[in-house]
Amino acid sequence: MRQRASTLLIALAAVSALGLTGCSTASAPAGASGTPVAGGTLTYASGDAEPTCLDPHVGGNYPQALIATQYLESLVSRDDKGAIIPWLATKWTTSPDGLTWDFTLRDGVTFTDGTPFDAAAVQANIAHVQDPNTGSSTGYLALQKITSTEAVSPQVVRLHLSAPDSALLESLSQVWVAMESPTALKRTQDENCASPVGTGPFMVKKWVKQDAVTLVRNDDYTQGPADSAHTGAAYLERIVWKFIPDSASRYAALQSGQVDVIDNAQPDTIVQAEKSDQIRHLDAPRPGASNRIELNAGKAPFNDVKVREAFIRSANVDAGVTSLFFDTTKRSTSVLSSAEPLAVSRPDLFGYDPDQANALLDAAGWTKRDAAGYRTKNGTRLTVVFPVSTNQSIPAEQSLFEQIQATAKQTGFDVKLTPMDLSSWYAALGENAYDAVSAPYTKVGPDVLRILYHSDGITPAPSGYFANHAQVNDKQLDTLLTQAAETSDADARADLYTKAQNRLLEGFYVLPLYDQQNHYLYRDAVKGLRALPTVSTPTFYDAWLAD
Amino acid sequence: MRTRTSSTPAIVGSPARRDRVRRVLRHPVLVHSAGGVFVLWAVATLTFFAVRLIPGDPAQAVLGGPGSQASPEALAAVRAEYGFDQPLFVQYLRELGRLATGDLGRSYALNMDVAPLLLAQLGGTLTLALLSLAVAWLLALALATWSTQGGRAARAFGSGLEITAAALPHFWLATALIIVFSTGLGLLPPISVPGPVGLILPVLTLAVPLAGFLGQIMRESFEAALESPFVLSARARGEGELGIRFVHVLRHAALPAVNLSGWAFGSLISGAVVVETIFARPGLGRTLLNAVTVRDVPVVIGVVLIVALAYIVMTLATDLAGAALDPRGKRA
Amino acid sequence: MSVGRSAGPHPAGAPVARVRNLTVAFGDNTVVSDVSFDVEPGRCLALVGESGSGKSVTARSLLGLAGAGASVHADELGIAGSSVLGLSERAWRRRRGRDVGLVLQDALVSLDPLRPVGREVADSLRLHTPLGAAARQARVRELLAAVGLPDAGQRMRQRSGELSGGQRQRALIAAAIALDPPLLIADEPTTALDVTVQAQVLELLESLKKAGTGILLISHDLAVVSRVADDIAVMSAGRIVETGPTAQLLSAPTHPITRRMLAAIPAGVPRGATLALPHPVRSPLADARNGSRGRDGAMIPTTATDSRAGASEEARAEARWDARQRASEVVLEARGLSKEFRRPDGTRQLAVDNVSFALHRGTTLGIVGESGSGKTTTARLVLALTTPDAGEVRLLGQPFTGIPEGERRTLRPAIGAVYQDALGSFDPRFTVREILHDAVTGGRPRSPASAAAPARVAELVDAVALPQTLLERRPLALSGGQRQRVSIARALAARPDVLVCDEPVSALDVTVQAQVLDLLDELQRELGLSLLFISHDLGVVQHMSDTVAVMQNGCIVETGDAASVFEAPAHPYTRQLLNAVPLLPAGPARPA
Amino acid sequence: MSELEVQATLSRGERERRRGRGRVTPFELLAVVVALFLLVAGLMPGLLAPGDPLGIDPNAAFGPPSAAHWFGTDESGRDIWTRVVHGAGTSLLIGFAATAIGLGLGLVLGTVAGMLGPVVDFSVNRLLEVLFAFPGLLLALLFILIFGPGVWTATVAVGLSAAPGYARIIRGQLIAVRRSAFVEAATVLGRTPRQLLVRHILPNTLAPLFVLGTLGVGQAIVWASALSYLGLGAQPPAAEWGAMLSAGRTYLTTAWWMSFFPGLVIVLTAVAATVLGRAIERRARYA
Repeated sequence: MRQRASTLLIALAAVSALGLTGCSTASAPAGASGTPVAGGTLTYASGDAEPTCLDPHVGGNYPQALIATQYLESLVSRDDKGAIIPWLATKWTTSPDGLTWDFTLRDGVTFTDGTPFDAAAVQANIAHVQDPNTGSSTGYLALQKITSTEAVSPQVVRLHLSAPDSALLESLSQVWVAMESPTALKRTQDENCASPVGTGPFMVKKWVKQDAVTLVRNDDYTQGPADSAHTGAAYLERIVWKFIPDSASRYAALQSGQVDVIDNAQPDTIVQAEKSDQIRHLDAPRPGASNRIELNAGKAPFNDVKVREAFIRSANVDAGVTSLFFDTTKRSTSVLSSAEPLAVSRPDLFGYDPDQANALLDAAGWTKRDAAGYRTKNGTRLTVVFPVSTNQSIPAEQSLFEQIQATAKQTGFDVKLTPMDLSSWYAALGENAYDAVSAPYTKVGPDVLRILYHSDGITPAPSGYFANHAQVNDKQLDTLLTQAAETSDADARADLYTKAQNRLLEGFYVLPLYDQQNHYLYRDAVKGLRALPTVSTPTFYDAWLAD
Repeated sequence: MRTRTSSTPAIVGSPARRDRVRRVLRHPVLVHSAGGVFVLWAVATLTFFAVRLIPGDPAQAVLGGPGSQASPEALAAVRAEYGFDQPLFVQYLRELGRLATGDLGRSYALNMDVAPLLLAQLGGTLTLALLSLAVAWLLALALATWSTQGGRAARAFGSGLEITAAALPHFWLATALIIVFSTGLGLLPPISVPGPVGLILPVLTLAVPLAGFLGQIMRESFEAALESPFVLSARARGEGELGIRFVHVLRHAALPAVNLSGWAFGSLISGAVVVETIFARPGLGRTLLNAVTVRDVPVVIGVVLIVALAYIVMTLATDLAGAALDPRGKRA
Repeated sequence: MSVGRSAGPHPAGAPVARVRNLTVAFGDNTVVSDVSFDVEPGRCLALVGESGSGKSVTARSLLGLAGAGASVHADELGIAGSSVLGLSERAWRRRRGRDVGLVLQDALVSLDPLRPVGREVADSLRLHTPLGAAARQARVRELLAAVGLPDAGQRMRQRSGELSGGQRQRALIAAAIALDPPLLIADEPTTALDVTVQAQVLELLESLKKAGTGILLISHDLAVVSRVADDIAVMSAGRIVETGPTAQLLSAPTHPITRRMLAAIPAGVPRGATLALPHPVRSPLADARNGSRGRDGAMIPTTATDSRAGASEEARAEARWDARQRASEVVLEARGLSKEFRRPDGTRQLAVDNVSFALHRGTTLGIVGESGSGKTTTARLVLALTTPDAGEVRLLGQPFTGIPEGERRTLRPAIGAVYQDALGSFDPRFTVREILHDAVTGGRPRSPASAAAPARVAELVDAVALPQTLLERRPLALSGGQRQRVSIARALAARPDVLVCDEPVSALDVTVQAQVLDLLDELQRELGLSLLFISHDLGVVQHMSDTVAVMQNGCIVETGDAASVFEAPAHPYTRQLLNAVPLLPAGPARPA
Repeated sequence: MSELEVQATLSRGERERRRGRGRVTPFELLAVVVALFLLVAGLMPGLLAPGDPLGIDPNAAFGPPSAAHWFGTDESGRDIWTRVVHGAGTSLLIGFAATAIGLGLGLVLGTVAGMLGPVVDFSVNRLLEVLFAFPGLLLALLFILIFGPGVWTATVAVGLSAAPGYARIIRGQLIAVRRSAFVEAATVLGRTPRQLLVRHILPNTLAPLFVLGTLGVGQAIVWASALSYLGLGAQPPAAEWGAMLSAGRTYLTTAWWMSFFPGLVIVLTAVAATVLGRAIERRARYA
């Protein structure tokens, strides 16, 4: 009962926020036309791989995030300006040294299995993510700095950190550390993977592997994140979450009305859809890193900054991005996604300039050309081994790589594109058998830079995985990133990240391409669909079907 | 009890009984079943050793591949749990023991037992394959019946149609069908939806090329049968063209195609890999392709075994059908 | 007999088939021209002619089944009293089976091998009568019993492959007469049947005739038709060249074709007498039809005889072949040969049971028996293609069985073979020249010794009277008689002492058969060959053999001098066989 | 020979002559044209398409068929006609190599089974049964799982999966020839086993293989393209038809020509192979 007033306030705040940002492309007009109708079944077709586990704590990839957004909730969320807003936690405070955080939890929330949501539940969740047996990677990294938890009261949970973490709230907003029922977590991992229990507007009803997950409405649900359009239970009665890997089939299914929403829409279909009045487009670039090619500075030839710059200058990216993506995305010159307010763009560094590239290569000693027209140095051909993960790079992106390959050839680079499955790709990375690579990474906030480019990230885990593919080993950069992560002062933090990004970009370690794409297409009859501004996953809480 | 002399009927009857036993032992169903068990064993063995050749650490695969950051302890635990630390032969025997009890092991990637997983997928694929086989049969028969009735032009047209159909790659045909019937005409769903409507396009995709193959074979025997003296005899009795075709020629034309149906079934399973992917239809083919891309060895073995089993049953069925159609027995 | 003619729809006494100036053409190719005849109820007209003479097409025109693309013209074409000219396919269907029945040769392929016999017989009933299934079954049972099939109830559930040859043919006749048609067309109904079965089938036709059915009998064998036909029409090159009552036509043939056919019948013709008369007419029609295939008929003109004389002269020069003075020498001997086979169902069958015989140099030993008597197995044993379970074969006094194949190979040139299926015995990739070249050079076509081969090949081709122009053909493009000649030439290549002939002429027309038999006879005389001559045809064996062995169920039941066996058969089985042989009613006027 | 048989033989001979020997049917003409085109494209692609199959031009991407680009352009502005022509070599090589592998393996297995006595025959037969229980694509997938995707793995995989079929046909043919009347006749003529094998059995067994191989090349190309389509065969930007088709399917709604033309040449090639194979067979049989 006490909660009601604050709930109302938050709801009001959300509405006003909406009013301010109504023209944003990232969020569809929620409840814009007509009166929401309750009921109906919505069919969602995902082009991503079917998750092996519906609990995003386990592992923690984007496909899991997509679906888990419908049945799990986080402590906090983010509005489309990048500001943290309340969700399961109504307010939070931090100690002056930044090592202790108190979260006040919303009252009267229960998991769909009846377990109450309280401080103990949060403790159990953090413990679950940090338990090595869970096998969490994304969530684990997000909560790395939490050393212990404490239930101050049933409604207040306290987190103790090893070091200040300016990214903590951003980390906690991600669905990979969302709250699950402690009772359910006590089951075996297989059971929990098959039907995780959260507090969200929908519940997992049935999962037919290799086919579809059926979600049903949680009738006891009261409210979403603070920027939701309504309160109470969701409108939709049921969501059928299908997996249709073939993009042409997926789009055809949307066209013919077999499915209502698809993700991973191909650029050409987006253009087509935008011309039609039957299909709508929701563009929600993922936060975190942009899509970029990372150059392996850990070994020849890219251990030479001149060669790195030469490669970047010889790659004609703009034309390709324009034609391949049909203007659905813009060329990026930043390491970070355009969804990140702190992203620094440097168009000056990434222009196509073959003359300069040639000059740089001459200066770097790659002066000779062999019969095929490739440059050589001491009899070695200027070869760039570029393993491409077919699971992670969409066709248009692979085509872009081919175009880069073709333009770089003119300067004398022999780019060897080798498409491979995920497992082989990881293996190639683990063996350091690459000169260039493109790997997406999604994380809310600029702290992603620390994960990707701090020299700690060069040391491979026992499995051989490491995040610093560019093998950037720059003490100054390390310092900047560590400081930024521990600074809670917004301006100081922004300054540090700007410096870090400039340093990174000027070192020519990465060739930014464009934002990580996240395009959803949906039938016109689907109303009120929007993407959560955390990791840009769609939420169907406010959605309803007009037919 | 008195010892019976050799002249007693019971003893006299024993060679007959032996004959009967021999006959039973030579009964096609029994012979096939014994052969089938052998084939299953061999398939399991072959696959078991073949998948050991797959590069990469199986324990790593269990833990989600090289990207999963598994700890050495976890890897060791998995190795012990799955017996990867045992000598190969011991692993093999264990595997056989498990398979013999119907336990297909546990999927590395899907976190569930393989047997129930595949059992759930089997129905879809079998429906698809058997329906396609039936439709292919109908198409081939209809074309052969129709085109052998016409003149040379009709025959050439029929034959050309068959050759072209047989040359159509599944993935291309599927695309064409989707464009025409879903995107263009909006008649049929481009993905598999529950119910018979969702089956039409996948079944057509599989059936048309197969009909081309079967049709070529049927046409040959159809034309040969049409020229045989017994057809002349039947005509002389006043049998009409339809009667000739359905009462007499059909059986003869069907025989070689029936005998090929075992093979055809196998090729349908191959086609199902493509078709299930394109039409987003749950089934063994799609499961297999997924398992191959993520190196989910137990699922691969499971699919291979189930397909082999289905193939064996199918071969038995076609042999029996062939024997029912043609009781003359096989000529060597 | 219950299958007799009931009161037919047509006026009594009127012909059941009336044909006036029938002409049938396939495109520009006229295969039947101006053929006219009547078939009277209760009488049998036989259309007799060689292959390609147009007799089958004539017969099928009466069923509206002349074939796709046939243009049929006639002044009159009537069946059962009404014209069938210009009938629609639909109208034809109503009349086929009801007004006219057809019996084809070889019921194994003329009855649907996949359907129970009873269904085949019931077809006409199903198509033309409103009878229910049960009534049809009852009628089928009656019919099968009427044509003399024992256990009709069981037979009707069997398929044609499960019946014996005679049973099949009876079933086929039953199917044709199911509706009691006034006209029955029998196209070579007894070809490929054993003599005793042949006799039974002819008897059945005879009884149908007596019951009032008009029969049009098609055959190449005058001896066969002489048993049932009241009238005979001889066809050649699409025309009827001679026609008349059977007795008259056989005793006083006027047309050379008729005489040639009569002369070709070997039964009763003395050993050594020529059977084949030169072909009187070179038919442009037939040549056009056969295209490039060539014909036997055109094979024996004088030029061929000339070359044959030349060849035999050279052959005589071969000392080894000149064996007349050693006539008493045994060249091939079988002692107590036995061979058992396992049937598919696991039971055993004694195919050859303690068979012994001796073949003397320069003579012919004829082995005669019906299908399944073990003749062919005996031939295979003699050729050492099968190992005997007991007994042995001696060739030129040396053991030929019981030794390794490598050792036997040195003896193989002394024995040659001619098979029933000549075509199958040739490597399909080889031309006639290659076949003979291979035989002459012993399978080493490029050996140094092969220099003389072309000459020898030419010599062989001459010896069997094959035109040199056929050398570049493949056997598939040859006629049956030509193939058999190639087969004989090949067998002679190694200058054998013994020739094993396993049914060498049973797939040939009577006239062609006559030529091949004459050839063998002549070669034997000229080369001093010893022949082991195996046939189911008593007439042929009688004509060819010095000594005869009669086989039944794997045993030789009677053996002896040909003359005595045929004139005074001792064994009842021999007598039975002899009685069944179709003979011409009276010794026709044989040309000298 | 009876009237009936002569009739039958004649009519069949006549029919075959009418259909085959003398006259070339329109189908066969088309097949010859396609085969000639493929041959030229495979050996001298530059003659038909002088451009660079890998040459990109992002500004000309997704161009529909036009006078400048007969088959249109792909997502990187590459000319599809050029790629189709240059892809012929790869696709034909895959088709021929896979068929050669399949036939070679089938020949070894089939000959071993047909020649080395009943025990070997029994064993090889069981082995074939086992291999048959792996449907083609399944065997190929397993092979690719072990050796990784790529053109050559796909080629070998397709060849492997075709081998049991060839082996069975060869074995059957071998046994039929060995038991044939003409081999017996040659035995009676005193031929040694070696002579029988070299002069009669092998030539008659192997002759049909040529036809079988021709038919097989078409199917091998289709199956290899299926593997490329699944992303397990040739890899882009290689100008291989299956891979092109696969890439084109992504842009199905905007650029149908990207998947239509590669698919068309695959179908045409397979049809041509079948028609040619049958034409050769008929001429060989009735020559």
